[in-house]
Amino acid sequence: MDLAFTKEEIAFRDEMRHFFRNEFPEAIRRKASEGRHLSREEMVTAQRFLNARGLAVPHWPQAWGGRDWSSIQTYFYQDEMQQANVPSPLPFNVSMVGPVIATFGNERQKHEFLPQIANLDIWFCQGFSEPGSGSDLASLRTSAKRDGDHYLVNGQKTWTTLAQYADWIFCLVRTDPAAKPQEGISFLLIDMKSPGITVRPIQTIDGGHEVNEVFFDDVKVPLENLVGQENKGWDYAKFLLGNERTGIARVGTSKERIRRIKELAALERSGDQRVIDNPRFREKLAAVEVELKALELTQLRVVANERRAQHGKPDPASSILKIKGSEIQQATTELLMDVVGPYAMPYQPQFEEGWNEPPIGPDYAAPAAPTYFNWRKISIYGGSNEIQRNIIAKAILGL
Amino acid sequence: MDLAFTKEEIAFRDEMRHFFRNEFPEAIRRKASEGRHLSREEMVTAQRFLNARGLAVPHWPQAWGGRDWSSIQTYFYQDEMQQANVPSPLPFNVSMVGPVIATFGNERQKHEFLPQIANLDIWFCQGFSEPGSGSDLASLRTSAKRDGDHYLVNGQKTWTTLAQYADWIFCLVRTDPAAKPQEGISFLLIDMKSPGITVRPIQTIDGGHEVNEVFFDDVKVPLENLVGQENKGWDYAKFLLGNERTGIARVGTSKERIRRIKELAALERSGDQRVIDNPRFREKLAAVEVELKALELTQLRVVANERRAQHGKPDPASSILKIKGSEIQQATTELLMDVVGPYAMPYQPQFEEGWNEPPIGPDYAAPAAPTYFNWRKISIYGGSNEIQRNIIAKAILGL
Amino acid sequence: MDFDLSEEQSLLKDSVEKLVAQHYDFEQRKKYLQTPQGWSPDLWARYAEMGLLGLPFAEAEGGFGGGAVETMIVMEAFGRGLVLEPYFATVVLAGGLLRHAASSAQRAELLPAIASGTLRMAFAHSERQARYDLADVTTSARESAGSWRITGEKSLVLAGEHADRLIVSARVAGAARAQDGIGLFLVDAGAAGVSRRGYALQDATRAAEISFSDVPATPLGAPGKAFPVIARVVDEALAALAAEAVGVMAAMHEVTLDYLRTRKQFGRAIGQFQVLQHRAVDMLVAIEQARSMAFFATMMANEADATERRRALAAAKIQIGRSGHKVGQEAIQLHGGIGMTMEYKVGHYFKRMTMIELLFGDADHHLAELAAMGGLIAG
Amino acid sequence: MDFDLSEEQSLLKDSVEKLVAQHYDFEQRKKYLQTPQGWSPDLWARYAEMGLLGLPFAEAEGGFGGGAVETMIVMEAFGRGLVLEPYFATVVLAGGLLRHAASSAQRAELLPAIASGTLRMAFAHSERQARYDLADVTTSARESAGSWRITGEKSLVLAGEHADRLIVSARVAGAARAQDGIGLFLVDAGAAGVSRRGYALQDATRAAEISFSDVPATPLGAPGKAFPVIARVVDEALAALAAEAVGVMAAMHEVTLDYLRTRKQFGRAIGQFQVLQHRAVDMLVAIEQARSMAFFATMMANEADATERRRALAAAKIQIGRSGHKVGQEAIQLHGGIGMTMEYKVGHYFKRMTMIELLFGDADHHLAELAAMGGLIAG
Repeated sequence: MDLAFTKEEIAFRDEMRHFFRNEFPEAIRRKASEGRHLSREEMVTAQRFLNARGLAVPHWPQAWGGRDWSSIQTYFYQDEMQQANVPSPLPFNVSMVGPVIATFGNERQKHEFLPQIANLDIWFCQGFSEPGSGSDLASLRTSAKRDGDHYLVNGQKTWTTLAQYADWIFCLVRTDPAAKPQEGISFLLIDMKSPGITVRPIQTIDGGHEVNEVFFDDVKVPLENLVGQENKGWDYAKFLLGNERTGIARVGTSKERIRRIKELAALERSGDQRVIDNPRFREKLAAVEVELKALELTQLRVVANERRAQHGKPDPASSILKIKGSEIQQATTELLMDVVGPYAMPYQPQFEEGWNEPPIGPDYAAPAAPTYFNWRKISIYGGSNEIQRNIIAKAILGL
Repeated sequence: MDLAFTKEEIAFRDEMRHFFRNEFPEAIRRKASEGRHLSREEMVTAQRFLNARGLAVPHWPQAWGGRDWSSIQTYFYQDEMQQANVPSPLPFNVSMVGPVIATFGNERQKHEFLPQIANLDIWFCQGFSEPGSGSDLASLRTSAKRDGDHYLVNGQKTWTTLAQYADWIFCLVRTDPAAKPQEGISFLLIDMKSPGITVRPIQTIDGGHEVNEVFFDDVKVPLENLVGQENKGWDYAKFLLGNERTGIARVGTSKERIRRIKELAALERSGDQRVIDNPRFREKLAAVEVELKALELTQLRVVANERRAQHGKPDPASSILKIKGSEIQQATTELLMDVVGPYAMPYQPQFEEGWNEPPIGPDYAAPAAPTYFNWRKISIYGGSNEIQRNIIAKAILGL
Repeated sequence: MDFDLSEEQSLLKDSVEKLVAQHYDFEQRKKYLQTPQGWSPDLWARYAEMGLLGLPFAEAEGGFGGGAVETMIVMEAFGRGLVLEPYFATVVLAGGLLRHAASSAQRAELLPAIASGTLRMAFAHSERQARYDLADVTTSARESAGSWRITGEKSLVLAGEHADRLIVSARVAGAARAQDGIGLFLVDAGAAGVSRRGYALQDATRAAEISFSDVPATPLGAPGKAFPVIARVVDEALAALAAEAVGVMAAMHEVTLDYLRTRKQFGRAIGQFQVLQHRAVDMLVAIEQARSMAFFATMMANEADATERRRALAAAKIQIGRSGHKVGQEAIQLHGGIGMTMEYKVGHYFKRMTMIELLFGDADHHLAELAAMGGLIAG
Repeated sequence: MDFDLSEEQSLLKDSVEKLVAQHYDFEQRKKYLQTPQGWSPDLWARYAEMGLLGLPFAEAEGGFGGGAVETMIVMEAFGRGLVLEPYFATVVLAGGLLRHAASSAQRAELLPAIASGTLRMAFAHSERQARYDLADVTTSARESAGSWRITGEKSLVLAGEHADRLIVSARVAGAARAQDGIGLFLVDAGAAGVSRRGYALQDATRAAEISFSDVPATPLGAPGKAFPVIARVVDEALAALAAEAVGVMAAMHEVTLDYLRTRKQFGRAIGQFQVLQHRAVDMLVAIEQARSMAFFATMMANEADATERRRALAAAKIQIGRSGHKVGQEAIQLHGGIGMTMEYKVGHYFKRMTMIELLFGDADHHLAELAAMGGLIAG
């Protein structure tokens, strides 16, 4: 047991740190740090910048741009990227559909899609959730019927993040309605320009447009767009969902958020005191920092164990990353609300758009409430925290 | 709506306050205030003192010593008693078996038992819980078989509070093993001196001896000790358990505990500051005071509504009294731990017994940890808080 | 003590609830929001007809002689409906200041106009640097040749954008943050030197930044002695907000229970899952505690002893803040994704609740004040 | 970074766990408690044989050259077993002071005796008024003709009752609560002027009040400069307690899970109730967070920068305190009544956990310290 990082590990971390803080385009980092949404163009720019330097898909097979890093290297890559406010490569591309194609796709699919996925030449969105099947994903009903050389797809997906930017969508569809819920599902790639697809925006309570409904009305999808075997899509979905074990805690993001909160709390005053000097605020903040430090160590334990058991049984500690990570991320949004106080109240979406009017209150206050509202999603999506607890109770605790 | 007390209500409250604080034996009150256990003799003295003044069983029928008070009068009686550290009349006698006998007993039972119950000439304990049936009371197995002019009782009760002091026990026993769980149960009064009864103390983690196991081995119980009808005991038990709607929150007790905590926190120092002057401690305390004030009002709402609907559907607010009341009582034990700090550590049971050795640390520290440990029971007994939530979800929320 | 409504109070409650039920469903509300002012002038007129706009004013002054209980009834119903009209700003805040600080001549001029719906007012008090400190007023008022003029910047003025007249707090003497030396002044919102910038808050109600540059003003009460009145009216306002919050929370609980009963996952209504049942119970506990404190706030809003009143209202704001925070977050969580969409009402309640948490000081602020005052129970 | 145990560490872990499993079941432990000293001298001898008593001492000084990781391994196993022997007082506390403050002659005299099990020591430091302030020392040490004598009262001395020698902190200069001016002294526990009063703590481990009246004493390190050593050893001790706490929590969780799987109510194992499942998961989350912080504490216990070390150990004690508090209370609650009886082991774990929460400062104390130091993350 050696609880310090090795020299090599530290050198790698410092390399990542230097790159993300000094070489990555600063305007994008600043915008992210201020809690503002990035445009499609900025996200594409960011990913291509990384991809050009071999940093968009380091966890992929080496043949397709992977770096064969150790789990601790991958950890530093993610953590430093988050701490530097560098936007992560589009997860639907690099963590979801990319690995599925690389693992289960045929050679043609690999050659056609993987380079474009890595470079965000193709933007994918995810078509899993449906209105009737949230936590209970296996109850999905969007159907794909074979009809000559294509499938006819009908149904509806929802909570489709950034579908408005997407070129393609990867979907779970029901190809065998007679089979058991989990056995008649297939994994399809669908061009968003196909006739019969309609995207309807869902506005969320923060005022943003991040998610959408996607309707399929007799959409023709070539059979060759099936990934892997027909009716085996559930396995690929499980592979996809199980892929992301550690990044989900977003420890680096929370560290950076706390730094930002301290910075702003030193600007904001209450009476003759800076907010940062209020002992109650400091203690609230320190209590979150303690939980975050513990989570960071928990994550490192998981990372270190992954080295040994790459595809083995997950570490019990890994199961808590989602729950505690979401709680901490949400706590940071509440701390920022505390900092800006009454100036969380004005609704200032215009701060996104290069509006020229002066802000109401301090310029850093505008994103506080929208972020507090928006980040409530973190304990809901990707398997709500209640579902996580169900899973842990059964899989880890044997109850 | 008039949210102030009437003059008459205030006069009654002041009368109670004066009596409990100025007329009731002070030595007993002081001992209770210090968190020490009262002896059997002190409890008997206390109840007889109250009974002699018509204050032991005010909620009983007038024929048996009741006062026909309004619900708000009963509230003041309880609240002032609790605030003055006057021990409540033994609940097993005055709130449990007494009302059952008064309502369902025959005339002979009423005459024989009620006066003695009110005066604590007979000390009753409660034989409901069994090792296999805690929350699931209807699964009880202690049997009573008719055998001539008596029942033969066999089985075991547990968590029997103060059985070591008791003259009699009221028991739920199974008289019809063939019936549905709730339909074969009867309510028996059993003399603790009957051959075949064994009491075994259960020591709790605070070091105290408050509860017991009671074993019944072919215990003969005269048929005339059956209360009401055979196999109707479940109804009487429900009546008994539903009787206590408001006292359960123990708002007066918590008020008095907070007063005591403030008094001690003004004696205890940390560095150059009194503990009471530490802002973090004050805020923790104030936060509990707020919840307590809210609970007091919640209780008053229930009390006021009882006036209208004496036997009607309980106010939704009444359902939260147990949950919130137990949380607050437990929070006060933790605040006292905060006050005494490291001096919660020494185990000093001798403070109970007139020990002459000087205390370890401040003399008020000794009960802090035992009370913290012991009061964990408050969220367990009388239907655990989990059971309370199940009930509320079904009965109030319709889930 | 008696929590039953009187006959008049029951009538008031029924009529307000009926009005809200008829005119504040989700689609209607959306329409009101699309108007320039963001609320319904028609309903404002209805409120006037029903006597709501003069509710707390003395009958002799054109009002209906209602007290804190009547305000509580209206505000709770408005909370349930997420009512948008500037009742709180005009009737509770400005009306309260007029009741307590104005001369009888001023009251005779203004209160009937408010009650009839023809005059809308706002309280321009908070400033950028003040955060939640009511005495942190730097806007200045100067007297010259018997007339007063005001200069300074006011921020987050609720419903300030379209108010006809403003009540402005300004410093006539004393150091920054001194309670002594603050005055209240009536200002015509259209006067030269007043400039206003209106905007929506997160919950779609509206506020304004208002600057005053040497604007003529009429004192309301003795200049320099206004702090006790401001503190009193803010405490009354906290009681009103507590009632509104209870309406908001109760509505959130109801829609959540509906959702739990109807939404199916894994083949059954999700309300059958014990974990969600218990969480719905914990919401109930939080709401009943908040409701109790709304009663307490109502009871204590007119308490003569300012210290006791402050303790009580601080306590109420703490409970409302904590309960509301929990109930709102749980309502969203139990709904899942749909709770976060603008198309579904629970998110709007959540946002309103969040604004109420922040108005006139959050729970932490009032907890610090209450703790500094020694808490609620005499030691 | 590598959380895997080395071969030696695995061996150590296995042997200690085996020893505890064989000798610390509930009935055996009860017997140890019934002896006059409240623990087993036989096991103490076994610990010596196994090298546990000299574990953290240098090999050249009769020890085994173990570090914080080895101490962590032992303490976690001892936590699981609720081990009663005064390992923490003798090896961790007194041993730590000797390692960091004693002269080589003193170490040569004392460390082998500790390692062999023939010498038991205790650290007499805290005083009635000190609460959790390590610098609040009023016991005085005066030098006269080249020899030192100590006068004062020490309180809550862990395992102080039967220790052979004591390490006593005493003020040689400086104001009350000044860090400067504190010395450490070796005192023979049987010396004239030492009087001891032993007693049990809530968890049945033992402590003593000890008074010193003009007792001869030998300085350990430079008199007056001992505070940094005390602070360092207390931080090491906090790391050891964190490991013990993880053992206690893990054991509480296991017995609770066993209970949930076997206890039946309403016709099924109560572990099938979703609410109890989620609460067991929340216990797991709290334990894993605590375990992570025990690693962090172990990693940082030898940190050269005293400020960084203090931040880290404060953070660890906060997490341990909060996790332990929650896990303990939940373990009792999920057991129901039986968890509160002396006959069932979970209550004993709960009591030990409560003592660990209080030792060397509770979570609130360390949170205040950490917050005053600016938290963990540079702003």
